[in-house]
Amino acid sequence: MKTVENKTLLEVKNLSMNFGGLKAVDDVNFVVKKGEIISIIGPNGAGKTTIFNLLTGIYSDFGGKIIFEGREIQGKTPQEIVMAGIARTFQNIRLFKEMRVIENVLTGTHTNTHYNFLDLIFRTRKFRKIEAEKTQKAIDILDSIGLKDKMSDYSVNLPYGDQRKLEIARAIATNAKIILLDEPAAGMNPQESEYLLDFIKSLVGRGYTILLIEHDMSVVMNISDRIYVIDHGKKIAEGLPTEIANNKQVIEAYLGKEEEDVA
Amino acid sequence: MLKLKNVHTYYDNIHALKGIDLVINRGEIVTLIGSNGAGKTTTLGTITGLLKPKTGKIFYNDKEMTGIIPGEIVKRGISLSPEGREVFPQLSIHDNLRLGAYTRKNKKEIEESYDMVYELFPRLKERKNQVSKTLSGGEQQMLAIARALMAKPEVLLLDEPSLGLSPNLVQMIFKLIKDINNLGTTILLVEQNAKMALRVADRAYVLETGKIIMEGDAKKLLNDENVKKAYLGNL
Amino acid sequence: GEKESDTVKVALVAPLTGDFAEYGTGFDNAVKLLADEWNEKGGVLGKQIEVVSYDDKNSGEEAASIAERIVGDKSISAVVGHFASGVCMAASPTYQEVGIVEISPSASHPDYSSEGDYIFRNNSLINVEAAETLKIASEVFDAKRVAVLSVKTDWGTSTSDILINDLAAEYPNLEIVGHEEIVDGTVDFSPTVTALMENEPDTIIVVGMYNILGPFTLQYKDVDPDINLIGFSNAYSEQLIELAKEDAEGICLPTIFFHSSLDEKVATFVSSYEEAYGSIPNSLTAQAYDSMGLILTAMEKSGSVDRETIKNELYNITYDGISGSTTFDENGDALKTFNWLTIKDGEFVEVER
Amino acid sequence: MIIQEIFDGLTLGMVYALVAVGYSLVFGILRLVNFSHGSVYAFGAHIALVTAVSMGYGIVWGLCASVIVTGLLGIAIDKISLEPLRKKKSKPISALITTIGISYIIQNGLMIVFGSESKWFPKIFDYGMIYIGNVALKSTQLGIFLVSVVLLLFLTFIIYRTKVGLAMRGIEQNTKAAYLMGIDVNKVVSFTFFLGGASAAIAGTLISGYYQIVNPQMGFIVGLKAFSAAVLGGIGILHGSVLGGIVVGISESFGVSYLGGGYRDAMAFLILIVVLIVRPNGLLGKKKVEKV
Amino acid sequence: MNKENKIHSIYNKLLDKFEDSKKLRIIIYVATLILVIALPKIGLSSYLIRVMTMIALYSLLGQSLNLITGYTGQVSIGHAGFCAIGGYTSALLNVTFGMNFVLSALCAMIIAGVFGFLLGAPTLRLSGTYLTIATLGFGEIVRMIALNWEGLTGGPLGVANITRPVIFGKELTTFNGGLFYLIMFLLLIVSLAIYAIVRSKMGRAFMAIRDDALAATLMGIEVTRYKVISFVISAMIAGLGGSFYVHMVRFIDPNTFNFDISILIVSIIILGGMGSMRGIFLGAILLISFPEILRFASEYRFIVYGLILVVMIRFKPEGLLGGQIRRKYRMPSGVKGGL
Ligand SMILES: Nc1ncnc2c1ncn2[C@@H]1O[C@H](COP(=O)(O)OP(=O)(O)OP(=O)(O)O)[C@@H](O)[C@H]1O
Ligand SMILES: Nc1ncnc2c1ncn2[C@@H]1O[C@H](COP(=O)(O)OP(=O)(O)OP(=O)(O)O)[C@@H](O)[C@H]1O
Ligand SMILES: [Mg+2]
Ligand SMILES: [Mg+2]
Repeated sequence: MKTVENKTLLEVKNLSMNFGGLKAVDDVNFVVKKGEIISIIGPNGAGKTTIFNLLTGIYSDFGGKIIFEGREIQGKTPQEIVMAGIARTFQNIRLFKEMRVIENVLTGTHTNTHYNFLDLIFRTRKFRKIEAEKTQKAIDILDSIGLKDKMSDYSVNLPYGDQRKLEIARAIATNAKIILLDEPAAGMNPQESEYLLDFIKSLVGRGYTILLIEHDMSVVMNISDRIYVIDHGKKIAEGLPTEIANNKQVIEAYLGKEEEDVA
Repeated sequence: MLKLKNVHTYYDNIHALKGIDLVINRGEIVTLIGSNGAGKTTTLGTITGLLKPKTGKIFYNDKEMTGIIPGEIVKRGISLSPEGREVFPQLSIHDNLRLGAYTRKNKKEIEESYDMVYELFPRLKERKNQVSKTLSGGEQQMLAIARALMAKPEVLLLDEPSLGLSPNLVQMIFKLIKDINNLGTTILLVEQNAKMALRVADRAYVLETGKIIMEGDAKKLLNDENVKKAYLGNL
Repeated sequence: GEKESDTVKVALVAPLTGDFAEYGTGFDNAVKLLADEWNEKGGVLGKQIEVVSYDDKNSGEEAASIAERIVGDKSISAVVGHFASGVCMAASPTYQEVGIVEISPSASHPDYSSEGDYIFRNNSLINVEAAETLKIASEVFDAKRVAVLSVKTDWGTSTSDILINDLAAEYPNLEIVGHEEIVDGTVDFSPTVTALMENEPDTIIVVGMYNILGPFTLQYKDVDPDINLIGFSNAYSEQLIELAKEDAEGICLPTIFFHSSLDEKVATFVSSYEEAYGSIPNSLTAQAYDSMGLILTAMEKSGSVDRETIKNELYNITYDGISGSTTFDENGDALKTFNWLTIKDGEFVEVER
Repeated sequence: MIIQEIFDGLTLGMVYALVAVGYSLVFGILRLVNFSHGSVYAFGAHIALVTAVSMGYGIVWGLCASVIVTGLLGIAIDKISLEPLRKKKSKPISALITTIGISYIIQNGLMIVFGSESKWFPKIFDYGMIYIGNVALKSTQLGIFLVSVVLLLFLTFIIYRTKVGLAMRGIEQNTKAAYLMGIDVNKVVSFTFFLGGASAAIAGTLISGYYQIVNPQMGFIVGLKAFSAAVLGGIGILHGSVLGGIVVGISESFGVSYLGGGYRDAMAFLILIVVLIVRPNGLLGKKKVEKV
Repeated sequence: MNKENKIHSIYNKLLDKFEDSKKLRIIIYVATLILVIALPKIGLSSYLIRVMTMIALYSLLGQSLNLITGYTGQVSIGHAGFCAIGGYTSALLNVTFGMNFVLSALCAMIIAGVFGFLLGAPTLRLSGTYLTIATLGFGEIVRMIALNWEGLTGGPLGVANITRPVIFGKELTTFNGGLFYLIMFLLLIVSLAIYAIVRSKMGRAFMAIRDDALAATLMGIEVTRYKVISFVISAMIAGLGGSFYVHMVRFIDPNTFNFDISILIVSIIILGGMGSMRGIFLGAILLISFPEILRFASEYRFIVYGLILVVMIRFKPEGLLGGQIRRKYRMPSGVKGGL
């Protein structure tokens, strides 16, 4: 049984972002509490990925406030944001293609691997200990997501679905507190989605908080504590999965009328 | 119409397709399902000439077309909406569509095709001049499908067309597949959303680690217990 | 005791390929020509002469590597070679260390010959030749305002430096009004022409080979057809006339070798060279020919092909070659006398003094 | 004086621009730095020399022959060495080294056939000097200027106004997708190389006619500087090459006057680095949009 | 399986054996050491020793470039510029102050490193070709400055009469094999250092930047900082190489380290295989010995050389030992659960 502490982890206030004349994100507010799984859904081009980009510091020039663990994110570099505890996956997969699966994960541990140049040049005891530790951790993460068998493969050779999983593994390795998943189930078949769903749930059990963008309603409705709905950059609804599934405006703009597959 | 005979395809020394036999008849919708890495994309790549089969033959309209360059295959009437969208990132939506119609000559018909795809995807029309790299994932997916349609193919190959699209658009796409099929286009559909795919398809093939392990009437497979368990999920 | 071999080997090292291949090939041709001539007459000390050619592409690194190779080959008695001073100087420490004579037909860097007692050159020292150009300016052209254009190589820089800072003072009627430098391989001289024109010179001394003097002449005479131009001996080449056509008329230069000279030895050399290779030899080619002559003569006079004996002998001989009579001073620098040439009706002729 | 310097620089700039356009063209389509371009340019000049002088057909035929033969050389280079690399999806740097290998072959081939010495080349557009005030302008300079502009307009037309031009741009951005659109990628690329070779031939012939000198090494330093000019303007952008060429030309001309001829060749690279630090995509280059 | 793959798999098997057995490893290391020590003593001509010295020197330079190009993905075609800076630093310190190789090489590394920083810091924002061409410009500018700053560098006259390295009172020459031992020693140190860097957090950061700089940023890697670090380290090694070279040939002028040298270094890593340390050695062996072997071809030599480049890359664009390695990942010791 998971526990949602009533502690606000991430708060977004009046978030806005323009591209030329286009208001990609328009005055969006939301809150994520520690231990929650929150989904952001909405039609294509609604501005979901852009919100992730703002949260991770890819665009620095935006309106509104992002507050993570009580501190403002504005003006921080992407590195600082990762170190503060926000990690993500990409909608268009961006793995380190010519690196092996395990090296991808080890790269995720970059910010929490602490030894200095002399340690690494002389391969000191400390260095070897930390390297072994991190490698062990990477193997464990891969094991938990089902990629252990493929850890020596080059990531570019993995099938699509495995690449998505590897992205998640890499994000976990950063020791982030909150993990932003951008359409993790895209390209997976229902059975794999189900497996993924269990995995995401297990992450919460291990103390992570999840912010999720997903179009697969079977995943979203099953997993989310709460859902925010975005359309044309604006938040048009928020609530529990059941509320959202029956929200007229959401059905109109997003779910479609004759949706029979949603449970 | 399109026939694959004992096709084997390799990536260097990874044996990805291990003897695929596949037939698509004129006017059919055929779907190819299977889990990650089963070889679906590889199959489509082999048909379109992007990958060369090591052994085996491909026939189109009873003419062999194994080893022909992709450009020629498109001219003969086969077009693909590829996995991963593969848009031309720095070109506008409109230029992407123009390239979609690259092999066609008749200006008037091309104009009609523009009208058709813009009507199908009003978002693309709105953003006609936006550089396609800046489109959202779903918008790029729409563009990839629209671009494949611009070739006005006899056989349309779709690699996970619903990927990244919102639920209402997914429904729209499946309806679209039915519609263009009714207008005479033969369709080979690769989908993760096996349930939907089997619903619209006439026939289906199930692929597992480079081999076809099952084939038959789509509706029958939809109710097959094994298929249900492996590919349809129980959510 | 090594077994007496019946050939004498002399190494020739020069750029046989690459940007300076024309000079290197000239060296190679000349040296082989002389060896053939001697061989026909019975060789040296009764042995046939064999020329071993190496290509250093005018690169210091290649040169150093070849030098190691040569000094390791005990059958080689002496070396003619290396083209540019810089390249010579990459190789000469090795020659000096092991003790084998190197005569460069072309090196002109002041420091080159002081690398050691095995290191010689059969080329006039730059200050001598530079003095000749000033003499031409003063005596042939009666120049008042002289500008200098020099190529930015070891040779060009040292020559122009000596010319302007040391020698010009000896000619009080003549003023140096400008100095421009260009890098080797330049074909566009317009900015240089513009800069030189500004000082209104009546005469320009061009410290550069024919491939600079030629196009420079064309481009300068476009804007000032009356300019007097003076070159150096390494611009002495049929190519100069070929490149600058009518504009070449009147160019003057000092040289120790003149192919249409009335001297019989020169005439024979030029005709046999032309017969063998189909082109007219230039100054440096002639100097290479004489370099080989010096070595062979030293062998003959000393009666030995021993490396050290050859060296010692070289300091004693006076060699009457096609580039004038040559002796070496204690540095191993050759002492030479100059002809003055000018171009008239598309041909090099001697300036009447 | 300053005006004269500017004019000198302008002409020199157009010389670089003519060569730079060829770099830009091939880079714009293939993202390939074609280091053989300089030697192809020298090759073009030699073909013109052979046809015009040795065979005595005159400069007009020399130019025509050069354009065709050099264009074909361009295609051959692509077919023999680069097409296989595209098939294997090699890294751009491998292709770059290949083009360097090609340039060794061409340059040394020229030396073996023609000898390494400089040769005389007939003058073109020779209508004497044109004086504007006391600024002297050679008619050849004017000729080069006009030809560059026409060539540029022609190439721009092809790339931005024709279907094959759209295909070229498509190939650059996503070769796989270009195949899927039915574009015969290899043909279009060959065509690009033909244009590149032909433009090098035009440049080689005109410039040789201007300086009246050719040699097998002529392409090397001009090639490097033209390449800098192309990058300076924003590589892949044709009119950027012209702008870059002019900037390099003029800065060289001033460099000679104020720093001395020794720094001349450094000017192009100095300006290049300074500009790139301020504008990382060149003078006219736009930042590529990144979408995550 | 085709032939090429067979060769590869045999190679991989051998490597596996090598890495799995500590005994084998020690035997091979000791054997190599003995071989290296013995080589100059078994009566090889000084010419051959010199060629081997050059191979070792270019391996060192190749390792240096491989760090920025193979691992960090920043293509530099002006690497000779760093060699030149190192070379001139050493040459001038030696000639003016009589500084011995050990000290002058150290200074050469530092100065070259400083220039690596100066070039790297502002230009590493550049992407792909723009950076490549900036490095080309850098190499040329260094050469031009060497040519024109006559007061410092002697201009086109260069710097002559540099002394040979003297170590423990003994002058190292080609003849006594000393230069060969010295460069082999330097190569060993450099290779070990690079290996250590590559198999660490830093090496992974380099590779991540190479593969996807933006994703690397979002893993918390300070992209510019790491790029600059790799540039500085690489420049220092190149400076060391330059220093060794001038102490060996005892002369430097502006053409000593020209564009051709930069290209030679790049060719070595391309041919050997970018990102493969073993490949670099192979590349250096091939490209340094080819011209020597091809001497007989005289004027056709460069054509043949060009052909070799073109043909080798055509058939193996990722380099002889480059590309993906089909071997399992080597775990650090003490890790359980590895495959
Ligand atoms: N750099 C940009 N320049 C111009 N428009 C942009 C840019 N980035 C995004 N957009 C536009 O902003 C809108 C929001 O994009 P975003 O990627 O956030 O959508 P999304 O909600 O993630 O959609 P999807 O579900 O399709 O991924 C889209 O219409 C997109 O075209
Ligand atoms: N470029 C490649 N290099 C090596 N192996 C590859 C490459 N692309 C695919 N493979 C391998 O080929 C097999 C088939 O992959 P393919 O992409 O066809 O699967 P798929 O059925 O389309 O999977 P998905 O549903 O994930 O898209 C997989 O095992 C994959 O690892
Ligand atoms: Mg999105
Ligand atoms: Mg697929």
